[in-house]
Amino acid sequence: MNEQPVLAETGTVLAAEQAPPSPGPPPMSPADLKLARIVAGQVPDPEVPVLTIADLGVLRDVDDHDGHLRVTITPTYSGCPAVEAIRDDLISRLSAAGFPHVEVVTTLSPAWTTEWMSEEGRRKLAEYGIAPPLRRAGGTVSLVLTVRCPQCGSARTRELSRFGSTACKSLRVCDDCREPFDHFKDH
Amino acid sequence: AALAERFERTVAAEERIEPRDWMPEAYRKTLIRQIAQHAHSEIIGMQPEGNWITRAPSLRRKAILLAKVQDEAGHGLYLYSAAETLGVDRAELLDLLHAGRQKYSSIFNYPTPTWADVGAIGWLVDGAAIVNQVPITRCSYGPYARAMVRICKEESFHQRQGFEILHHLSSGTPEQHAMAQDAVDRWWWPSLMMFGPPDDASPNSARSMAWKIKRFSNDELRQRFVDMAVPQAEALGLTLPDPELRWDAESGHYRFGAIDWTEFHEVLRGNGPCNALRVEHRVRAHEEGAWVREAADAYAAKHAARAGA
Amino acid sequence: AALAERFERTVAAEERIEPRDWMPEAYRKTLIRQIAQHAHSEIIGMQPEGNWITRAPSLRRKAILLAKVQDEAGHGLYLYSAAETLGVDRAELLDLLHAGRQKYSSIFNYPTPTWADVGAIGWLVDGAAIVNQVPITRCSYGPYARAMVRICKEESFHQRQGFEILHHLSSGTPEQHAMAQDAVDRWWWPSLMMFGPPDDASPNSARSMAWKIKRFSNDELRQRFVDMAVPQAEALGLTLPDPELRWDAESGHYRFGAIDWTEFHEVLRGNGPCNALRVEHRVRAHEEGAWVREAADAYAAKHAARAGA
Amino acid sequence: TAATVQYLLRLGDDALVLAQRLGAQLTRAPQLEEDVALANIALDLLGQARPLLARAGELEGRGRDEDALAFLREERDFLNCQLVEQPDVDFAGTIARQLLFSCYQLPLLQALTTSADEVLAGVAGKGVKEVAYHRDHAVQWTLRLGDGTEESSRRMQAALDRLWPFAAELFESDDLVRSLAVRGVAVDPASVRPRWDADVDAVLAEAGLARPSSVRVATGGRRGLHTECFGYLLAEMQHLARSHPGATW
Amino acid sequence: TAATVQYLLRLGDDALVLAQRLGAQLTRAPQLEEDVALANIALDLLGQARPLLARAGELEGRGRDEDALAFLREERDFLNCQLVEQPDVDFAGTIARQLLFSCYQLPLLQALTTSADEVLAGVAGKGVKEVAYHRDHAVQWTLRLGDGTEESSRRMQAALDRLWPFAAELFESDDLVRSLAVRGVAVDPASVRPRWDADVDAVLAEAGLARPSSVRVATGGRRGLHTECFGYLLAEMQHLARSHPGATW
Repeated sequence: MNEQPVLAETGTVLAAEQAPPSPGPPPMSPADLKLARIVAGQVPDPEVPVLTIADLGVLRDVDDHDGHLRVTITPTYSGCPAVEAIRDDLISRLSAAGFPHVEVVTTLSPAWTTEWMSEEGRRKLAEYGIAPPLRRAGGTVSLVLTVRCPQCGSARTRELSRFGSTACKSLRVCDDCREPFDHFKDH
Repeated sequence: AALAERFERTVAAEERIEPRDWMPEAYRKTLIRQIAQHAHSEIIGMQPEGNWITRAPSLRRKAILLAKVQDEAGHGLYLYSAAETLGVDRAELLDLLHAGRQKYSSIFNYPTPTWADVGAIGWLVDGAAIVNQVPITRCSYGPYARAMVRICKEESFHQRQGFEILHHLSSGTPEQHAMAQDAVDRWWWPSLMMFGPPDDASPNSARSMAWKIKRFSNDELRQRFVDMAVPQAEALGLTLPDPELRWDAESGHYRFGAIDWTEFHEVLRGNGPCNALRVEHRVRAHEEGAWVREAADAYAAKHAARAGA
Repeated sequence: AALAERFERTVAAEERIEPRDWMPEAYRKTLIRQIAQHAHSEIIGMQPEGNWITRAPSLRRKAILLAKVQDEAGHGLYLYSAAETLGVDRAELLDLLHAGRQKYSSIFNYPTPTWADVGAIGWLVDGAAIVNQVPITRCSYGPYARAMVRICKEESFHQRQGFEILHHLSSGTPEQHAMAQDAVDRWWWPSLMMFGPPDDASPNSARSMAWKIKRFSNDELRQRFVDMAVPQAEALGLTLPDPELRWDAESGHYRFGAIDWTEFHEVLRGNGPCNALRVEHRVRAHEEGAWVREAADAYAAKHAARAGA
Repeated sequence: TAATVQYLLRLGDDALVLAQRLGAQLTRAPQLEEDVALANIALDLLGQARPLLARAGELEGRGRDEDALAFLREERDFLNCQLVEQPDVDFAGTIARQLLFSCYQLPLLQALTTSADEVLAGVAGKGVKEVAYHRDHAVQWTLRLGDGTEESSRRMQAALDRLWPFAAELFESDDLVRSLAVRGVAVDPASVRPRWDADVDAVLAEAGLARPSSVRVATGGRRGLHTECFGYLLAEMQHLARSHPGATW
Repeated sequence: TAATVQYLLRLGDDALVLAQRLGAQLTRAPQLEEDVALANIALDLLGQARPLLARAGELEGRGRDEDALAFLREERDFLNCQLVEQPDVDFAGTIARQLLFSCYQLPLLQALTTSADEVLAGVAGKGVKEVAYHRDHAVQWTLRLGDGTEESSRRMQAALDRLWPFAAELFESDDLVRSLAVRGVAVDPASVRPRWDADVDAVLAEAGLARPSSVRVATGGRRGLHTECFGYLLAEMQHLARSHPGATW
């Protein structure tokens, strides 16, 4: 357990803001773009830092836009305050990785859905103690699936509050081990 | 006795006590008191910052602040649920809070007269809370420890946002800079008091340490906080209001001036600037909401009855 | 019959009927209704302007506005006392107002969204009120006539202040000028409606004229107001929102466009923008003040008893 | 585009002002779950308002961003409907306002997902999911309060009666919106009225509440004419931003 | 003179802020006579505040007039005591605040009639007569409420208990005021405390009310530190003036 989680990112944010103005943009190679995609994908979600924005599916695209790196993200919901922090982190990390000109574009459509969350992301969430969103069956009938307790695995859980500390999570409790836990809601 | 032994063994082995495990009554009570106080602090702590939601100076800051205060309510919910695993219920705990029989962190008895206070709370108060809480992620009681893992992560995000608010103000207009400095001047000392009285005056600490509810002494945590805050204040371009503050190369720590514990005890006794205001506000919301909770109960009862019939 | 004759003679001779004189029941009732409505208008009329006391843009304007609203309360007191000379009491009349069974001037059912509305009310609404009320200074009922002498003097002062507010705005910044024009656009037509329905649709007028409670017809008064307002609007540099408005040299009057009486009747029926708001506000103040009035009565009773004992 | 700007301001101001009202309720809700829920709804609405206002400022081309539009416009320039600015008298009032508004907003946003304006379509697409929840939240509470205790039913009915006159304005059509609808940018709000009537009637019936019979129709918001409480809301919201001209935050 | 400016602001802000609170009560009083009375008191206080602020601006020499000081200062620059900014919870609260303040203000102004500052002496001379009436009004109502019904007595006591912690600040002395007192400009507020104690105690005794036992002492106003309600008061008061920079009215 890291006991110094405090402001781990601040220094780099400041560095990015102080980055000198740019000379003319050189074109980007496919290798550059690949690297940029990896670096961008590793930016953690500020509130659930075990997940990266790639895990979440918030990172939509990284492309060359007239010699600038353009990163497209889709917020999980309209008012999500993490967007600003993600934007700052993208700029600072990409800048550190040698991409001084980064434009972060926020797009609302198509709207983000939990379907975009990777398997890896689901696994990490459960390990972290948050029940991952349910997979909808591809069929037409939407089954009422049970949310399993991330602590003991029991299916005997119930919702305490439709919202937890953040909009994307609800608060549940397990009737077997009594554990209260967050559930990342299907969206 | 076998149960007691097993409890001691589990704690000693750094393993977790879970809700259905046997535990000594005093352990249970200590935990209930501490988790409840923590939950109360989250919901009372919504007020000083909530004070600025309608007046935040940009839409982006308004959204961030709304989300933060929502987080605090969510943490409160989460912590009350954790306390409930110990066999109390939220309604009881709230009654104790409203009657003044359970405490919340004294820091929330200071007012937020300016927007910069939102930044100072995020940076200093959340910062101190994190230093206090990170060790609890290794607390011997499972549900509390696990709750703290996620809460600490979210609070780190809050602290970062508070720092950003102050950073922006500090490098803004002269009026904004002065606003930031003024807020830090007012919040610095109260933040140091958040770690509780000095070790030699802290009666309950020893047992909590033995039970691995508490991991570090008040003074250790306070020092850790100061060591963290000083360089951050420099990065902000703001001065901490302590002329005695200086780097001590020998110990590798920052030394700081004496804390005015009289003020701390006055606030703790209920005579702080906002004690009455905070509790009244809570009680009013609770009382004005009584008819709503009754309606929800009546509705649930009716529909349970109908479903049963 | 002798009494009735004497009453008729007094009225015909332009002399005054006084509280202790005999008067026909219908005369008494008409007067009570009219004076009460007038008193109600004063106290409801405090609300649209009172809306700006806490937000007046300069201390001088704040003081003037405070004094004006205080004057209105004073007029209300004065008029309720005048009504009481006819054998009703204020509490009864207030109950009728609160129950929606007595009216107040419909003009106060329009909102005051901007500061310029305070000016427009002073200039147009008080202006129209004065045109309406000056003839009442010669009303056959003595206490009412004498009250109106004083009230009209004070209202002239108010009208002048309203004019000054608009004049200052009109010659201020473009935003201020627009604010003044917008207010005049909204208040002009409602002001014309203050004189009541056209003569051919005004049922009670004839008798009131005969009794010398009313002295001029609605349309006569309205014309008098328009003739007064048009040159003042020019002096203000503001446009009255009526494309048909023009000087008619032949008659020596300004001709104006048709009034939308549907709106008038909707507002009168209680469906204006602020009817509900105004009455609710009044009723709330009255109800929330009930314990105070009871305390004052209880205190007075105790001390009267003690004094008597 | 001047018409589109106006239309974006109408939608954006609705969301902004309602978010402002709901945000003020935080720490005042009847239970913690509701503090969370109302904050969340406020956040969703604020999240809708921001791109709408930003887009309006961009199309307007006078250099005003979302904050200039939110904090430096005067009362007469706000184009939100009067419903959203009505004060929170009690929790029943908060819920009644949410019910009337979300039952209107949901079908409107559904129709706007295909708007020719990309930003509008994006906000609508995202908003549909969120507002479906807002409506559900309002419906659940309307049922609980309507069919709860005598007091809750009385309060809920009073709240509906009080707010009902403000509902008609939601569906007001005018040349501006009709012309934009023809171009596929806007949706004529009159077109969502049948759905609203059906939805609201169904909830009221199930909750045992009467559909208010008020004939009064409050209107003016779309022309910038607001009820007297609105000036106070703006004073509170804008004071700090206006106190520091030119500063950023 | 910097000290005199500060002192004038303390007195002027007290009067201004209390006038603002009382002005907001107009149309909300329990009876028409009280609408008139409270408006009248507010007007007197505003009449005191204006020359005091104007004089402060003049001595300061930075070109600020009474309006610049009232409408363009920030919260942290207002030097009124916290008592006058406390909100009007009910009529008992309004009266309790008036009682505590007018019993302080009357002897203070009496002593200030001989101030070496001409404006201050002038305001005090005129104010003494007005405040004598304010005090009388508060005393009469304290008696009626204290010795009226059970409810009125309970409310009046609660109001006193609530406001009592704010009384001590009225009498706070500091270097600034002591140095000005030596020069005959100011009056050390500590000097009027005995008179205040005697006056207030006498009224409470006659009204059958208990002198609150609260040990809490609220303070900070003279250093610009205010209670959280004050920012909202200022937002409302200043919004229009701040919305039109440079305009006159």
